[in-house]
Amino acid sequence: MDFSYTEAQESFRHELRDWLEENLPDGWLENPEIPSDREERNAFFKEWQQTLAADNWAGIHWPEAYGGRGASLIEQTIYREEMARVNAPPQINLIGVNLIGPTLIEVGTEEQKERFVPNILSAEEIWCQGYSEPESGSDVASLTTKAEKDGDEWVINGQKIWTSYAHIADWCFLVARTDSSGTKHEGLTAFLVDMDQDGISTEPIHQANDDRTFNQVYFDDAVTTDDLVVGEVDEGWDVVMTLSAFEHGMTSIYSIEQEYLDLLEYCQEETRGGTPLIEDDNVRRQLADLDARIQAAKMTHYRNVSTQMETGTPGPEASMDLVVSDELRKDLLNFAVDIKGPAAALWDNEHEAVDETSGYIRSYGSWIAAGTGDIQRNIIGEQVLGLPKDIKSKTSHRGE
Amino acid sequence: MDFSYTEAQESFRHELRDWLEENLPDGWLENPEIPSDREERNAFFKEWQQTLAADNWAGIHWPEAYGGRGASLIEQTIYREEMARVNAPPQINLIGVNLIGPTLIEVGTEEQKERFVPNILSAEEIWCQGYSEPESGSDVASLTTKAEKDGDEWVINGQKIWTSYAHIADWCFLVARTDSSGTKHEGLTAFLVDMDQDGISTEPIHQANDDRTFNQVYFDDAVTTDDLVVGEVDEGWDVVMTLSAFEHGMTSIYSIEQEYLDLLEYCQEETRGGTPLIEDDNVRRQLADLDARIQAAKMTHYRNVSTQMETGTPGPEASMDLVVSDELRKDLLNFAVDIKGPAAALWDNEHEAVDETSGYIRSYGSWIAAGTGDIQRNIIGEQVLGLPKDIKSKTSHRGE
Amino acid sequence: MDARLTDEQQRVQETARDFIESEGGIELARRQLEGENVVDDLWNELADLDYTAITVPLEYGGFGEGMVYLTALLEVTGRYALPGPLPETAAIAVPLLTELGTEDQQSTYLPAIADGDCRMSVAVYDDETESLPHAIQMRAEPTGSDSESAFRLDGTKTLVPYGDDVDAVILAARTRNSQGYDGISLFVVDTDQDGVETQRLDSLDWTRPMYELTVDDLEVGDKALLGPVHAGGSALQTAVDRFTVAGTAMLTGAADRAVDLSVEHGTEREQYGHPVGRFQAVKHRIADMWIDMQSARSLVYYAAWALDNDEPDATRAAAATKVYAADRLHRVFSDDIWNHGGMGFTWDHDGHIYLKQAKSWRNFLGSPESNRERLISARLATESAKSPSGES
Amino acid sequence: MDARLTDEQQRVQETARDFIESEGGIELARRQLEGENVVDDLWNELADLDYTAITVPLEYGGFGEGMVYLTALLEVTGRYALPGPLPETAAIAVPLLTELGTEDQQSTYLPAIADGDCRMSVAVYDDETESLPHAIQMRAEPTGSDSESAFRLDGTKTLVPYGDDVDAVILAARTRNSQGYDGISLFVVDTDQDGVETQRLDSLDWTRPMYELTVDDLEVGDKALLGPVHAGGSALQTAVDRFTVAGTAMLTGAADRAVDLSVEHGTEREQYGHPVGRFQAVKHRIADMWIDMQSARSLVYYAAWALDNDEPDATRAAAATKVYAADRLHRVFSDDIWNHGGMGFTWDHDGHIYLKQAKSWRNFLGSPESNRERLISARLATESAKSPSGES
Repeated sequence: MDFSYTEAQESFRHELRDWLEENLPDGWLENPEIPSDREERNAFFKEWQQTLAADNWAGIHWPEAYGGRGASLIEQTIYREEMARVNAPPQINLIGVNLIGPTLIEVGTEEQKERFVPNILSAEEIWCQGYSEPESGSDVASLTTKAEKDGDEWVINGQKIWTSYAHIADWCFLVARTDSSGTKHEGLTAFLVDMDQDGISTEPIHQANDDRTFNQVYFDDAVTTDDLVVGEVDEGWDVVMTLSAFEHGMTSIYSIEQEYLDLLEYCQEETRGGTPLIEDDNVRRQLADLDARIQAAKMTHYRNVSTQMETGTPGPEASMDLVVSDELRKDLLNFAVDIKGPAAALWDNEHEAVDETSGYIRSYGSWIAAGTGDIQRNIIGEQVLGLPKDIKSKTSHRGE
Repeated sequence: MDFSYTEAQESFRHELRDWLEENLPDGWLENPEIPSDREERNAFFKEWQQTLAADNWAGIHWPEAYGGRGASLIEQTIYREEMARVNAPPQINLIGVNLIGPTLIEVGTEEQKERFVPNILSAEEIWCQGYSEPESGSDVASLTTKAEKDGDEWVINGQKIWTSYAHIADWCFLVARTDSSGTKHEGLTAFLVDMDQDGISTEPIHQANDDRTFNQVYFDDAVTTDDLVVGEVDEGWDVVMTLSAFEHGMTSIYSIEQEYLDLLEYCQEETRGGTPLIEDDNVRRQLADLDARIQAAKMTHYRNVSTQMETGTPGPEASMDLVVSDELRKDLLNFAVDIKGPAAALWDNEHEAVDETSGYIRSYGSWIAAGTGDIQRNIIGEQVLGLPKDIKSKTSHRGE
Repeated sequence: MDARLTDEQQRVQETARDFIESEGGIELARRQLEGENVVDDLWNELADLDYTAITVPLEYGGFGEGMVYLTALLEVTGRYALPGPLPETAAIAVPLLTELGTEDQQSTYLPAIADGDCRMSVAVYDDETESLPHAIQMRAEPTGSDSESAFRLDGTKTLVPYGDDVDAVILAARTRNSQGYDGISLFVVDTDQDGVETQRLDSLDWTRPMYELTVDDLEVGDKALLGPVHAGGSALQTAVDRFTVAGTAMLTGAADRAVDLSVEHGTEREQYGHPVGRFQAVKHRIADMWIDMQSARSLVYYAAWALDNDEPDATRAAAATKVYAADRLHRVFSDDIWNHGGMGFTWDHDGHIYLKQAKSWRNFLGSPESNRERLISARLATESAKSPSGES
Repeated sequence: MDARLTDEQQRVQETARDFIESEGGIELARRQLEGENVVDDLWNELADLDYTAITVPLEYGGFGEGMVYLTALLEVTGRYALPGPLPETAAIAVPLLTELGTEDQQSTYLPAIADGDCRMSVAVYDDETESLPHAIQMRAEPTGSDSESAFRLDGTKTLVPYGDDVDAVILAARTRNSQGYDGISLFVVDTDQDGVETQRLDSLDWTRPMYELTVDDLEVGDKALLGPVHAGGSALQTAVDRFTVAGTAMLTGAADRAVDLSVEHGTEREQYGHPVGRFQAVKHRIADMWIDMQSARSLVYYAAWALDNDEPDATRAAAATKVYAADRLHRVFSDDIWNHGGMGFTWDHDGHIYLKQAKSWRNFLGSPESNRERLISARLATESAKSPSGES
């Protein structure tokens, strides 16, 4: 057991740290401001991603041949930690970088790799992922969007939901049903679909936090072509599984830890009745509890990374990450709102450590987007601990 | 809405209070001591019950003709409250008084009533209740103990478990299977069985708190007679339902409240580092939470009693009582042990408000005896709220 | 003893429910949060139904009822997150005017309130980060000769609910150099006079707008002073207790509907080939929501009755409602969102309306922490009062 | 970085597990709690397996390993609630002797401990209701000429684990009039000398007996003084940190087995025609038990490593183990009992052994509350140390 970093790893950290200091948007460390106008914001994010990509910092886990650094898992861990530390702007092509690119590199045709992969890290083409449907919920395999063959084209009809970035995406990684005769896991096919066509329209979902980052996507005789099938026709579930393996490791524990540290600073600065919040017994107690939970989650993540370093796949502890970190963020932000005092009744963030109020409402979104804790607990119970399957489990869900 | 008591109710309270002052065992209020020797303890409890019965205080809800007072539900509420206030000794024939007597009065034959009912309140005959079996768990209807007809006798074979008082009981209210051809709710029959026979043996269960108040009861060609069948042969489930209706209202909220008040006193008297426990922020906070929960449970009980006054049956809120009060007692005793400081590592109750350590372990028993919160939550979900039945619910459980 | 609503109180609830549903139910709250102001029209209708008159004494054209009737009604308005300063007017202003007001003040405001011609709110916070009584800092300087006949108010109050929708506010200011509840005086300040201005704040709960209210060197005479000078603190605390119970009542009604929404979803929505309410994770979560909602309701019933009857444990009972409900009803709304999966997080699902309301209410006029302290102090006081009197 | 046990550390665990299972597994604990004393025989076997030598320095015949190896072992002993003062000896006494002992003290005790000929415990509490350091009240009066060469100890220590089964105790006494950690001196006191007597207490956890230890006007020379006079408080705190991590490791092992027991029950026991583990209420409860157990394990791993490497956040990491585990592992054991229904409450089910152990450990040598305070103070100290150094 050894929690220390090698010299090479430490120098990787410092290289990144130095690079960030030089390349973060002007004034970011003092005042990390994102343009409120939608167009400007997208441009801002795109520019940031291009800055990253220019110096091979956009997809460090990608092979060097594709603009990555072939970074080890430990280096990826350091990367996440450092990015969280400076609260770096998000990558606008997150889905392309983390999921689609690696999937195409693994199972795409040579033509697909040549055509699409080079445009991902630099965000020249932005990707979205067409999985969930209104009726399928977390049971992705039950999807009903249809793709029918018509010559060397496929005609797509149906509706997707909870599609992040769809409104700005150039391409969609879509899973559709191409054969309804078998079980629900059979007859699915993965397609790459050009979003710029008449047959596709998107509609933002008005979220509880008054934001609109998710979308519904309507496919009305949308088309794509044979050469844009990923993997085999009717064997899309295998592709889904390949892609979902890349979802592991997208932990949010580092940003949660950073939010906690910001909150700690806030509690030292803010006073109530002339006394700093940090001197309040109850505040200290709750901070201590959060601290211990964050450390536990982080160390579990380290164990998980260590296992993956050896075996290539994360240990069963990985299933914990979503349950633990989503509940942790929700509790953290809940507490952060509570200690604002009566000002908790206001949206404004004048009295906030970071952006608690809207973060607090938003946390319900990621909590649910993760498929809810119920499904994660089923996965742990059945797949990790081997408990008897639920009545439902003849069917399936993501990650199964 | 009116939470006040009428003058008649207040005078009922004072009559009881005066009677208790006069008739409680000597020195009880100052030092409520129960003999530690088993024989002596049983004699002590029996004498107490006879004292109660002599003045019609043993089964106040019974008809006057049978030695009760025909007390209203409000009077029963007052009775429970006053008994808890002085921490009165328990009735040794609790099962007979609360369950068997009322059931026989309602569905017993005239002969059964004459023979058995008069000996219950005075504890001349002590009763136990033979329901649960090792394999049936909370699914009482799945029991397998058999009674086979042999002339005008019934021959009983099987095993019961979790039978309180079986080791001292004179009679057992037994439910056995008399016909296995139908569904599991069919073919059950209720019997009155003399415990004083060779075919019956009891074995105490060694409990987690090192106590032995529950028993296993073995029936090995035990016999009873036709005239001791309660209700109809093969229609025992109806009798089970009749009896279980009398289980409602056996709330423990008053004794929990009394334990809380004792704990409050303890926190005012005990010091840590020279300061009374009650001045500790965290102690105050936790006491306040318990206080609010106790008040909520008590007021819900009042609402429930009020509904029952009008309709004859308790409202759906009654299902809450077990879940809420068991968890409340467990949390209360847990907290009571925690605030003992390092002395929590000791069994002795020198530093205790009442009898926390053993009560704390014991609380797991009543928590589980109630059929666990899972079953109560199923009942609430399905029967109160009308949610779809579980996979299991073609079968059944107590209270269904 | 009957711990339930009377038939008449239940009828009040049914009528209110029918009325609000006929007006669109929670659509009223949705119109409000989309920027429309539905309060004016709605208030007239509430007045037509006599709801504004419930707590007003008989001699001023009201029904002379107390918290029991009012909370029965508020449970229903809370169910639909109905906009309007009803709890502020009926649970805070009316009882304060009734208890402390001069005949002149009473006859000025109470009949108008009963008739729906006057709505009121409260202006206590000078600083939105501080708790009561610390948050009350505004000075009311005596200007008259006898130091109790005229005062000058100057400063800005914040977190004034419906500040621009009301005709007057109960304003708390200090007439002495003090920090606690001592030295606080209450004033009734009409909002339409010169020197009083309001400014909208961005509230978390858009159905209940919050305002800043600035009084600019405003001279008020003894007609504005409500109750004894320097000694308004204790009446304010009781008023806050009433508001606490009123707020819990509203959230209980909201929680009741959240349970209904979850049950409906659990029955209709299918996943993996079964209605989701068949799965114990969902079923038990809804059962727990229901238990918490019913428990909160029980606490409200008793606290309302205890306040109306000046029971010795009224303060404890009122504080207990917030101690119990602050986290638990918040969890009810969270769990309803959880039960609904992705749909729960949309603007279209009503869950966020309730969640934001619960969160806004949590620290407003008393945090759970301060209510824990109020509860346990009250409990210790009543227990020590009991002991020497011979009761064992 | 590799956050897992090394192969060698895993082998230590496997060997220990095989050994304990071959000896009857948890039956050893059961024999102890039925009144038998299994410690003597067991200890000899532990010594044969070199477990008593793990933390003893190489030069004294040990392996010179630290908390990482020790907690790897203690996870396994905790799994079987193995009786014996292993955490007291190996996590408290050995490191204190190694850090503070004179050469004479080290050569007296350390080789004997390594060989299994000496077991040790701790005697700190004068009052079983008080926390550290307040609970340390016994005076050690200087009797020699230079006031540091000889002391007289008089009084009764309580809550001494295995007091009658050990050869010596680390005893904390005050050599100054003080209340905090200042003025505390540590002594190594042999228990077989005249003037030292032990008396068994009725402990909640019968597998770990507790004793009173009376020293009756005992004169001890400077051979008994461990470390600097007056200044033993800080070393005691670090020793308590080690014990905290050791205890969490044992409970983590116990929790791991509780999860196994629940999984086994959930798979085999049928109710209503299905294995109970099919029901989500049971399944999700077990999943949560597993999550909490794994989380506690992660915290133990890091804290053990941080203590061994004198990391700046070692104190915080150690405190975090108890903050996290005190309530959560207790809940794991509660839930295991719950999952087992009626059988869970019997003496035969192992659940109560773990539950009582968790409860006994909760406040012993540091409550969760005091560890929360220790954690947050340590965190604030490291954060403020970071800020000025230029790290942003």
